[in-house]
Amino acid sequence: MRADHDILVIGGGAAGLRAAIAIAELDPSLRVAVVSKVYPMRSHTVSAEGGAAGAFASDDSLEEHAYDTVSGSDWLCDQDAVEAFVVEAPRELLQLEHWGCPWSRQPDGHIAVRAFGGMKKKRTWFAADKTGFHMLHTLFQTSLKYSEVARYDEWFVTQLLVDDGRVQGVVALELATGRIAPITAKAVILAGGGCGRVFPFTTNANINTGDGMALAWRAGVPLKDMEFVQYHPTGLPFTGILITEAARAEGGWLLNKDGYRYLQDYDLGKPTPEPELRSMELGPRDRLSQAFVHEEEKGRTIGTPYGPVVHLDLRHLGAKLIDDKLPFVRELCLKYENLDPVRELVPVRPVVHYMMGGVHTDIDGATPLAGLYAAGEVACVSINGANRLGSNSLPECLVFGARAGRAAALYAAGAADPGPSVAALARDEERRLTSGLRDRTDGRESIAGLRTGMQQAMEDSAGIFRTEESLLGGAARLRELQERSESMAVDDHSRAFNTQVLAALELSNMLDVAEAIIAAALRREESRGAHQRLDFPARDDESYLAHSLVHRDETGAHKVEYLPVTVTRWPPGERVYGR
Amino acid sequence: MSEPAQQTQRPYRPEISRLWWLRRRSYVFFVLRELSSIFVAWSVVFLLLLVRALAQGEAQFRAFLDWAAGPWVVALDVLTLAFLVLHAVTWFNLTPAATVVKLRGRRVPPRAIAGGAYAAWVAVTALVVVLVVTR
Amino acid sequence: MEPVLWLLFSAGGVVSALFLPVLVFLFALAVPLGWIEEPGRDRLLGLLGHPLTALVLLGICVLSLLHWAQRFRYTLFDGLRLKAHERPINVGVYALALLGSAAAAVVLWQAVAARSG
Amino acid sequence: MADTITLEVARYRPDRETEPTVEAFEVPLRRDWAVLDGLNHVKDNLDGSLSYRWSCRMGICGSCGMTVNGEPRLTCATFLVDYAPGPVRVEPLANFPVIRDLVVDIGDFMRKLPEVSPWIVRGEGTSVEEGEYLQTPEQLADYSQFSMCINCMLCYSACPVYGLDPEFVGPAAIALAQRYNLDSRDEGADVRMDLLIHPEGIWGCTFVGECTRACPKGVDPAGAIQRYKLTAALQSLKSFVLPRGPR
Ligand SMILES: Cc1cc2nc3c(=O)[nH]c(=O)nc-3n(C[C@H](O)[C@H](O)[C@H](O)COP(=O)(O)OP(=O)(O)OC[C@H]3O[C@@H](n4cnc5c(N)ncnc54)[C@H](O)[C@@H]3O)c2cc1C
Ligand code: SF4
Ligand code: F3S
Ligand code: FES
Repeated sequence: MRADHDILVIGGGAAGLRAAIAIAELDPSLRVAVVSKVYPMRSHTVSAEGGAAGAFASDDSLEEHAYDTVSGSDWLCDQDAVEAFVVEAPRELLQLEHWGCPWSRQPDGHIAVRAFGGMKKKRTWFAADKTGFHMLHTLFQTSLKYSEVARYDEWFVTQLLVDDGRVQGVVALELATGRIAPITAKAVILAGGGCGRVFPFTTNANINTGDGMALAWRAGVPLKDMEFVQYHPTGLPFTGILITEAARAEGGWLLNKDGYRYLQDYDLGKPTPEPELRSMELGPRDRLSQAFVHEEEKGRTIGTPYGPVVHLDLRHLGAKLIDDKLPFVRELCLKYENLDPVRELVPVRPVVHYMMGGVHTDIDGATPLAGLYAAGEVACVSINGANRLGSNSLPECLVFGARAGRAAALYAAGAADPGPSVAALARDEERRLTSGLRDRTDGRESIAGLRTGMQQAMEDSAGIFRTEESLLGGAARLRELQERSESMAVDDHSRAFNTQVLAALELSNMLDVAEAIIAAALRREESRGAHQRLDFPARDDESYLAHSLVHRDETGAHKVEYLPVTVTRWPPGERVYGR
Repeated sequence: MSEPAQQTQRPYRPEISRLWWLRRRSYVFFVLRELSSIFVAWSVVFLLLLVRALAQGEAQFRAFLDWAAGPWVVALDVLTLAFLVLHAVTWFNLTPAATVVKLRGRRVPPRAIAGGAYAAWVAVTALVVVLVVTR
Repeated sequence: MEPVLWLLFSAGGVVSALFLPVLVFLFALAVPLGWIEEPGRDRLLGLLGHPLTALVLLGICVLSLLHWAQRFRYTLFDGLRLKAHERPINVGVYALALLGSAAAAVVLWQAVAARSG
Repeated sequence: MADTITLEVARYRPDRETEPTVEAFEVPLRRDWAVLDGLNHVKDNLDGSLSYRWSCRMGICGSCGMTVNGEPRLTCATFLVDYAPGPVRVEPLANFPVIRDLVVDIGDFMRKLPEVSPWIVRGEGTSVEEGEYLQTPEQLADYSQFSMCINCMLCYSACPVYGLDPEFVGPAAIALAQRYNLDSRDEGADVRMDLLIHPEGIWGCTFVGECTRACPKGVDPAGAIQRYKLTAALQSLKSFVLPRGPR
């Protein structure tokens, strides 16, 4: 049987599109396709605001970008990956420039860079404050140039076809018609994005349900460092809409209910009128979010119907700077909070934002399963370790998207076509989706109810601070939800654009991912980066300078193992900010 | 293995009625704007009739003026004037959207372009009035 | 073809917007209704039959008619959903506009002749 | 303020019905609820079979466009209180075939988009190693407005010409062509011109202007099209006068 495609990319975000273009450029005769559950330009990358880091300015160096990333990760990243990353990031950003990305410029026409949290130098490229939007549309429009890149728009992948120890394609559901079909390929690249939706309050889009992580995990690929969930310190209450870190990089202040710049109380440096790199408001996200919780405990936050908030103060920046550098922030505040940051304080609170962990890959995006690659937020290479620095993720999508694309192309050239058992596997999956789900009439549990239960369990047990007790409670609640989810109520049995079936599939994916997060968090008895255990408040390099790997054991349960991190040039040290 | 999409699953394509432009106020306005062209054409015809009468002689000119002062013709011409003003105003308002003028590398603000168009209108009007009315 | 027709339409749009309102106001309302003192045939012929004025008027007439032709045919296409009859409509409106233009030339020429004769 | 509001939602289930019907739902009326929050309330609590698209709920992914009380809107950026006391009518975007409930088929746009070459066209030569193409903030400003398009299709839904003649390339695609034409790094204006000067390209547009009024991102496709017409017309005039001259 001839494969439908040489390489199939799951996901049309920055990582997926970059991979597809890399393959098309490498060898136009390769048959590559992108399958995405939304039209590519709707992918979540579109929401990224602040920017993309790449050492490029004359006063900057690759070494410094690497060091900031390593220390930002609390030494949990793989340093060989970081070194490759910092070298290739500026090249990738330049490549995007050549493809038409409207990067903001200096008066003389050169690329402009801005400061970002945890970075010692100004090295974040930006396109006003719609960086992800411009990057994604540039990539998507550029990808149209390569007519050999086929697309399956609005197809939802439900399973990886694995046989004979290698990936041979996927089964997917065409949303418009309800058709279920195998799409075979010699190699598959997972670029399915993050999983913020397992939490109730998140900046992530509705589509970020961790599908890619669940697909890989069920196919026997371990998930790495899942306990590290990044909270962003400044989300708008209720909607969770992100106020980009750039707002603080341009000079915004965080104030508690007394109008006091409280970060100075948390070992993040002294307040200065001008923003200072790696200090105060420009400290790393984990530390800022943790400081918020302490302020809340001291009763110094402001109560609102949507929970406690602090204030982001941009008023002193003035209308002109805000309109030039942060127009989208102003637009979002006006449209969604009905307030004008030029004159008013913006209420903000920490919000789940980014998944450091993901599908375990090597430095070329290869997973332990032959033929399966992963890149972008779905993957864990890892350059982010215990805490991702703002603006490292977009370039990560580019660098490792391209790498995974090239590696998959190389693999596909020598790989065999799919074997005969694929059809049978696909038939089983189709049965599971139709008689087992869409056509079923005996379900009782409401999908929305289960989802709310899961999100609440995650917030209560695996939030900014965790304990063994909270995590055990969460694990038990998730177990119960998993069991109840066996009987999800589906009352829409139609084929055309059945979003209820979609919601059910996404919920199962999220439950598996949520359990992985809890399992990994329970095992790591230390505090590092975004993983803060109140019962183990110190970092413990002796036992835990290692990646957690959550496997699926024979019974389908989550099993945790450890893999040492790769250290090349920067031995573990203390993370200091503001000094 | 994938079953063909069921025959019953057809996207719905609504019919568009001939009166689609009554659906929204802005569409009605648009159609009125487009209809102004008829009155532009009528203005030309009227002016040519006037010139022809002038050329033919005093009697024909008088007859033309009498005809033009008749109630139906006056009503039509009032309507014509209204549509011409609509045409002029919409035209000048849209001018800046279609033209980008740059002066020393800076884009002339749209308001200035529209302002220029209105100024030209005033100037032309004044010129014509002066030519016709003053002795 | 389309670009040229559009340019002429635009030129006609400008010219008709600038000139027609005042001309219609003066000659279709103000003069016949006696709002202003009637200038008299000689003076009017002296003005409108002047070769330069006649030339300007010819330009206004021709461009305005071409403006009408383009707009009117699209009004028929879209407003009355007659796109199916595109060809005959196109031929019809432009034939009329050209006919009108020729008539304008003849009439204005007569005026010039009458003035000098 | 009443504490609920009625949503009159268009339903269309192709395997059950041959044309759309309307179903009314009572949803909470909260100050900060967008129309989309109302729909989500319906889906989670009242009728799980209601289908519509959404994702970012911050006005940037472009997927939640629907017709709200007759106007094309992003439902994540349109607030229920602005329609109090209601009812609020929610229908799929006009001018597109309806797949199901509030979901329309935008395949037509997706096919047209590549036809206008929305990517940088440039002769051989400069490699990434040689650094960036310089572009001053002023040059950036020349096209940045047209680069803001989120492909939400509200302009297509508002444009009567597109409704009448689906062959018309339409506002957003032309605005995107213009976005690249005006980019100082691009050299593809001629290629794009050839693709757009056919009758269903730019000339179909009669400057209704509704596209610009509907656009939630201030793109001004109407302006883009008119400017494009002017350039195209002058250019073909030039090639008419100088048949073999520079184009
Ligand atoms: C509000 C916000 C602001 C951010 N700002 C920044 C920033 O300033 N700088 C920075 O570096 N990072 C930022 N990030 C993080 C960054 O945007 C993301 O990590 C990155 O965009 C992820 O890209 P991706 O390509 O991995 O995935 P995505 O863009 O999320 O794309 C995932 C793709 O996978 C597809 N997919 C998923 N599941 C399936 C399935 N089952 N079947 C078929 N297809 C599927 C989706 O359709 C989609 O096309 C921000 C994140 C958020 C939430
Ligand atoms: S031009 Fe505006 S309305 Fe049209 S698709 Fe783009 S953003 Fe939407
Ligand atoms: S509404 Fe349509 S007709 Fe033109 S100006 Fe906009 S595309
Ligand atoms: S949900 Fe993304 S634009 Fe409304």
